[in-house]
Amino acid sequence: MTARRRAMLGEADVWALLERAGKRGPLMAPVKRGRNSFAFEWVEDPGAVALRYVRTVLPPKRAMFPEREAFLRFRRPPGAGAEAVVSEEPYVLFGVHPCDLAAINQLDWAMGRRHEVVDPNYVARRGAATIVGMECLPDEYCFCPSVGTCDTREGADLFLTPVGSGYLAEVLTGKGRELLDGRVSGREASSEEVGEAEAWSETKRRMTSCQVDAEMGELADLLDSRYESQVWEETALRCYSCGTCTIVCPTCFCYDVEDRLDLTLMSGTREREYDSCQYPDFALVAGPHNFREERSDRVRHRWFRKFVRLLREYGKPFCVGCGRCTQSCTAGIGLTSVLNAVIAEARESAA
Amino acid sequence: MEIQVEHITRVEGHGNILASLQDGQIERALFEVVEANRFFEAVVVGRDWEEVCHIAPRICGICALSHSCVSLRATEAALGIEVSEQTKLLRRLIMDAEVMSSHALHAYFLAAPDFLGLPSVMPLIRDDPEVVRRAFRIKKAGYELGEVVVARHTHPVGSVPGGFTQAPSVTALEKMRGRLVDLREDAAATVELYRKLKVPQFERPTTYVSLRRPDYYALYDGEIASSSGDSVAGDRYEDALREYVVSHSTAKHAQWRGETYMVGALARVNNNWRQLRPEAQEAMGALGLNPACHNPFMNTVAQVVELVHCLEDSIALIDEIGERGLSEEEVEIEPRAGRGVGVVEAPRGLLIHDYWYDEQGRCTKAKCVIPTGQNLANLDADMQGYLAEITDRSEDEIRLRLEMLVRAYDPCISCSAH
Amino acid sequence: MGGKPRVAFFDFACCEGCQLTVLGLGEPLIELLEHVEVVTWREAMSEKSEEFEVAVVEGSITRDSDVPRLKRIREQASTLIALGSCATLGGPHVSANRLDQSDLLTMVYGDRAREFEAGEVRPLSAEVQVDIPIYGCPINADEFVSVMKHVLLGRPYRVPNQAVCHECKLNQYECVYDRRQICLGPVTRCGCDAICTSRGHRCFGCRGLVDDPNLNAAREVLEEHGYRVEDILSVFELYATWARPEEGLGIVEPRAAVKSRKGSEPWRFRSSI
Amino acid sequence: MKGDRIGSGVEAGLYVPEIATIVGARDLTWQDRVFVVELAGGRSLGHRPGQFVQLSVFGFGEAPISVCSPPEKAGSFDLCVRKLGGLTKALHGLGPGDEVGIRGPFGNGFPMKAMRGMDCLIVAGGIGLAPLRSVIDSIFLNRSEYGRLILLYGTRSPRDILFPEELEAWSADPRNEVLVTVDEASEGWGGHAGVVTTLFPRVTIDPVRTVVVALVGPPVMYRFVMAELEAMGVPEDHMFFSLERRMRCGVGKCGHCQVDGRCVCVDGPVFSAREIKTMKESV
Ligand SMILES: Cc1cc2nc3c(=O)[nH]c(=O)nc-3n(C[C@H](O)[C@H](O)[C@H](O)COP(=O)(O)OP(=O)(O)OC[C@H]3O[C@@H](n4cnc5c(N)ncnc54)[C@H](O)[C@@H]3O)c2cc1C
Ligand code: SF4
Ligand code: SF4
Ligand code: SF4
Repeated sequence: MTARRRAMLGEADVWALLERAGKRGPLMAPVKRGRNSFAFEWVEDPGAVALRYVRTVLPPKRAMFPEREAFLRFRRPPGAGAEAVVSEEPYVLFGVHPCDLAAINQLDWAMGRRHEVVDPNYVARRGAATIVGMECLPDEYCFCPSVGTCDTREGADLFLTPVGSGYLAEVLTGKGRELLDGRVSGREASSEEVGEAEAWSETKRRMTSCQVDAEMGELADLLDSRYESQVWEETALRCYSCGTCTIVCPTCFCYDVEDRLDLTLMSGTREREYDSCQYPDFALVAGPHNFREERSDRVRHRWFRKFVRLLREYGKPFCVGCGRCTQSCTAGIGLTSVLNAVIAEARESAA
Repeated sequence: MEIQVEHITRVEGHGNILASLQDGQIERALFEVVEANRFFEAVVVGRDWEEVCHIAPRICGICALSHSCVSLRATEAALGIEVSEQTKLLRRLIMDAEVMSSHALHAYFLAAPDFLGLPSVMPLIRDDPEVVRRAFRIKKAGYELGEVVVARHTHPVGSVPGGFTQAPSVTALEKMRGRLVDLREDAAATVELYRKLKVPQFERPTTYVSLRRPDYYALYDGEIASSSGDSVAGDRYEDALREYVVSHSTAKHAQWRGETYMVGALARVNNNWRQLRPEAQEAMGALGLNPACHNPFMNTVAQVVELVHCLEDSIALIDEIGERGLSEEEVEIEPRAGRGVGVVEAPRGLLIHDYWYDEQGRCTKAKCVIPTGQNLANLDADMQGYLAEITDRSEDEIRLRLEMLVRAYDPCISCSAH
Repeated sequence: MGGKPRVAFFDFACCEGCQLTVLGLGEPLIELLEHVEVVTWREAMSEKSEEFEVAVVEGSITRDSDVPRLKRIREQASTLIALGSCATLGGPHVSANRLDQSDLLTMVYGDRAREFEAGEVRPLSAEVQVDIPIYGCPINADEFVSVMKHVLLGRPYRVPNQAVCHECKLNQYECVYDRRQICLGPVTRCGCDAICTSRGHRCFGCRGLVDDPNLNAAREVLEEHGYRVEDILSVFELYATWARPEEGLGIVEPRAAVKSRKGSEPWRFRSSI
Repeated sequence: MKGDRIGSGVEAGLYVPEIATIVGARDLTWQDRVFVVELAGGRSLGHRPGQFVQLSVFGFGEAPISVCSPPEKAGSFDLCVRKLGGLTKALHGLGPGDEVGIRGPFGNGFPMKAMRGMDCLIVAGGIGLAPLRSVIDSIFLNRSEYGRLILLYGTRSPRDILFPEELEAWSADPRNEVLVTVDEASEGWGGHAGVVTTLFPRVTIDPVRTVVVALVGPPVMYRFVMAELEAMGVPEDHMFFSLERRMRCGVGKCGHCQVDGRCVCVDGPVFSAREIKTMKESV
């Protein structure tokens, strides 16, 4: 850890870094969208990048796991053939907050090592990334302290924390060093500056108003005991099954696949698109039989998947506390509200 | 001789031609409109002032942008909303877009096959694909220009009382400008094509009515003026213009001071040719269109002239917008009771929406006066006049000629029986 | 398939905007014409034929006198595609059904009303079987091309059944609710690529409801945004009258069920985290 | 994104189907057709009974289909497909010489090792007989390694019966018992009528010496079969069921086939009754 280089950059240095990254190859970074929302986009003009934002509509996972992606090109018979479409072009992903870094680490597992099968498209895009992390401040929807993601650095190659009028840059990997070194000025950070950067963690904890009322270690069992809870039914009365919560989630990775032909009708692409366990036909099979026909089944599935099933398999909840799902739910269903209602019920019934 | 054309083709909507001749004497000659009425004037009643402008464009799939603009103008007049210069420029731009795509549709797909002796452009796809491609290019450019401003040419998005939900992107406009500049070649080729086509000779003087402005070619605003020299302010349209019901048409007919009259491209060019862009005036000369022209068949030629005008005008407008820059605008709107009239020039002519709102901003009454409806009485009169001149032709030829006459008016029938 | 499949276009009460959207396709339409033969298309051509396999029908039925023509089309076509909101849902003029037909006629034709005909506005499916509905006011041109590819291939077309929010989020549009406006996206069938919200405008529900809309939630949410039940019905009526939203909106009383649980402040709302 | 590249190497190939040729095809019933598929150069698929492939009909998509021939069959493998939706209908239009895409084999397959030396009770419902045919044939080819073979097979009606000749052949062997039932008997059907569980009273088994493998169609049937077998005294870890879920990738990524914490495609499709009981939403 001591070998970690901590440099101080002025804001102009950060712009210069963006400029340079943009010249070197594709650059994905948050930009302002609409009146008050942000989106990770491939930017042509680095000047459009938003250095400060709370959250983006879609998480930065779209750099390595795009919302829509053609992964196969095929020709129909006679003379059928199929080739993978995989992109390995190096790019810079700028401005990733700690929660989203944590989510990328989780996807590295889910799309990478899990089941000892590697998703070639994800892994290629992931490998091509140089990730610049960025410290942030929470709003009323964030709960990263509860799920232990607010100090995540892993996954970033370079990490920036606003300090004074500049940024403290932590070089975390060779790629990060390469991105920073020599090209932008910057001096070694003083110990006060390092101290100021480290104080962010405490500030964030103090500022988050939203939390999970249980330790992560007990969460799976608590929920498991309330499989039949009324909360699922009541939440379902309010849930549209519009899928927004899962589409915007940085840790969700379900997708659907479809063949699309071009107009020759002889060749085409096989494409994937984010899917959602909240859609009515997600668990439909021939028959037709639907394994999660009721809205409440699907609602429960979402919390179980994140806080019971994948938690047990991965060791951490499959939620990084980014608050996207709560903030974007038009019906106002809160992730922690539901979770806490179930936790309260579990404690009550245990008592 | 009985001439009956049921559901005349290559026009928008359903109409029939009914004509009969007895010993060379015309017994009747008229255009029957059988289109189902969709009662839009009733549909908007009870709707919020915000919703009316969503519904109104649905009156017509070709001139949705005109219906959108006119509806907004009527609502804005009723609610006392002033729109910004930026909004006006953008609206003028989409009016140009619509005239371009609509005229391209008519000049190439609906009218041209008649002159080429073809039943449609389909055979051309095989025999002269370049002409078809050109037609698609012009039409598509019009569509795309609409898309840049309001996301969709047919039934615009985000065009609301007071302006736009979101300003269009300047980069997209700049890109579009390039496309339009490239389109000049296609516009010139269209003029060239129509220069060679032989338009039937037939003249019947009538009154031509259109919007008019001293400073620019009036499509989006102006006063209502006729070729006889009289004019009325938009909201006084009832002083001169009267709609009435006839039994052979689900669309109403209309009169200007008690006489039939014509609206549309020919009327506009006749009345306002001085305000046309120089390139369009040149095209006028090349195409032999000399105001005041009384040949209804020349309406299609006037459309080609306007196509050139709107192309040049839209490029100029984009430049003007570019110089001013675009900003996001917000307008505070308080609903209030009142009546408002909007008048614009749709591709097919004068279009009027007239709304009444209550205190909550709910529509209590609406009236829409559609160009094709205004032309119907004049069309019947032209049909009688023209038939009298061609009674010696074969039945097939008479039928075709009458169809051509109807098509020259470029009627938008479902719109007229809204 | 033995020769190119023959396609015919027809329309009933509508603005023909959907057919124009097809005509506006440009180059892809030319490519499509390599695979099909268009034999009837009144709006675009004078050729006519009674022999076709695929009928593309735009518009709603508003007069009984139009029904026989539709039935003839259905009998001839092996595949009938309903094009656009009018054909699939009744269209924006469906709310004319709120009024008495003779009142409608009087409104427009005055004392000559009796010479004209009006009827209940209904989608094609009220009279004949529709094989593939293409929703939208107007349709999305890409969806039309996709449907035609499915038909040509003999592959069943799966009508999109997610809410507009799906496409809205994939495109990262700012949610209209965050602008303090309402939106019908959460209960409306997608496929339009969220074109309305792309401009910060709300979704008006032109593609009709998803298969299993949560109308109770919709009512609650709209009520919380200050809408009265009449307003909500009116909002839904714009395109979904044929689906009778009032039935969906009235079946259960979720507010009572939820509120009985924990006092007055529902625990699920974002404000109460 | 610009910079797309045609992938290469093993990893990039995970989602790339291998082009295979249909070398034989015949209709089994009005809705089922069996295909003999050959990989390039007659390469062996290398599957275990109960495993499946992801079958592509390009332009129509990809679906999991069980291999219904035994691993011992060399040079080609069989797929039995029911005409249901887009892909399977298109497939039914194909015949010898046509090309399809194959990925796999995927999944765990049936516990052939656990069945060695034991009596094997095979319960099949409808199309479920197809994957189980690979088990039966494999037992047949190594007959001495297994004990009794009892097949209980139920279909909706007589015209739905799959592999009738093979059923004959299997039942001709005195070491085997083959019982067939139909839900709705039609005229001329002299056999048993009723759902598959109604066959259970007709066989006697030694519950501790028996391993059951089953694939029985709708989820309720799984519950019935499991209950009946338990009543007969078969231990939960001697019962194996193959589950069906929608699958997009076949390799545990797309999320569609998740059941409780498991992925049917990689952890299954075959699960023991013990596992199934702890897996919520499994049947
Ligand atoms: C491990 C495994 C092994 C399998 N092995 C075999 C096998 O050996 N043979 C075999 O024939 N099948 C097998 N299947 C089943 C097969 O994969 C499915 O039947 C397949 O998806 C059919 O694809 P399709 O495109 O033809 O039909 P799909 O389009 O997927 O439709 C299948 C059925 O579901 C219905 N359906 C689909 N979507 C909807 C919807 N949104 N709403 C209503 N209904 C819908 C359809 O109407 C149809 O009846 C297996 C499945 C699994 C998981
Ligand atoms: S579940 Fe919600 S809060 Fe958690 S990571 Fe996903 S979107 Fe963020
Ligand atoms: S704007 Fe409408 S469609 Fe988009 S997410 Fe919000 S509610 Fe859904
Ligand atoms: S956003 Fe809504 S109103 Fe707009 S096109 Fe889509 S479905 Fe129709």
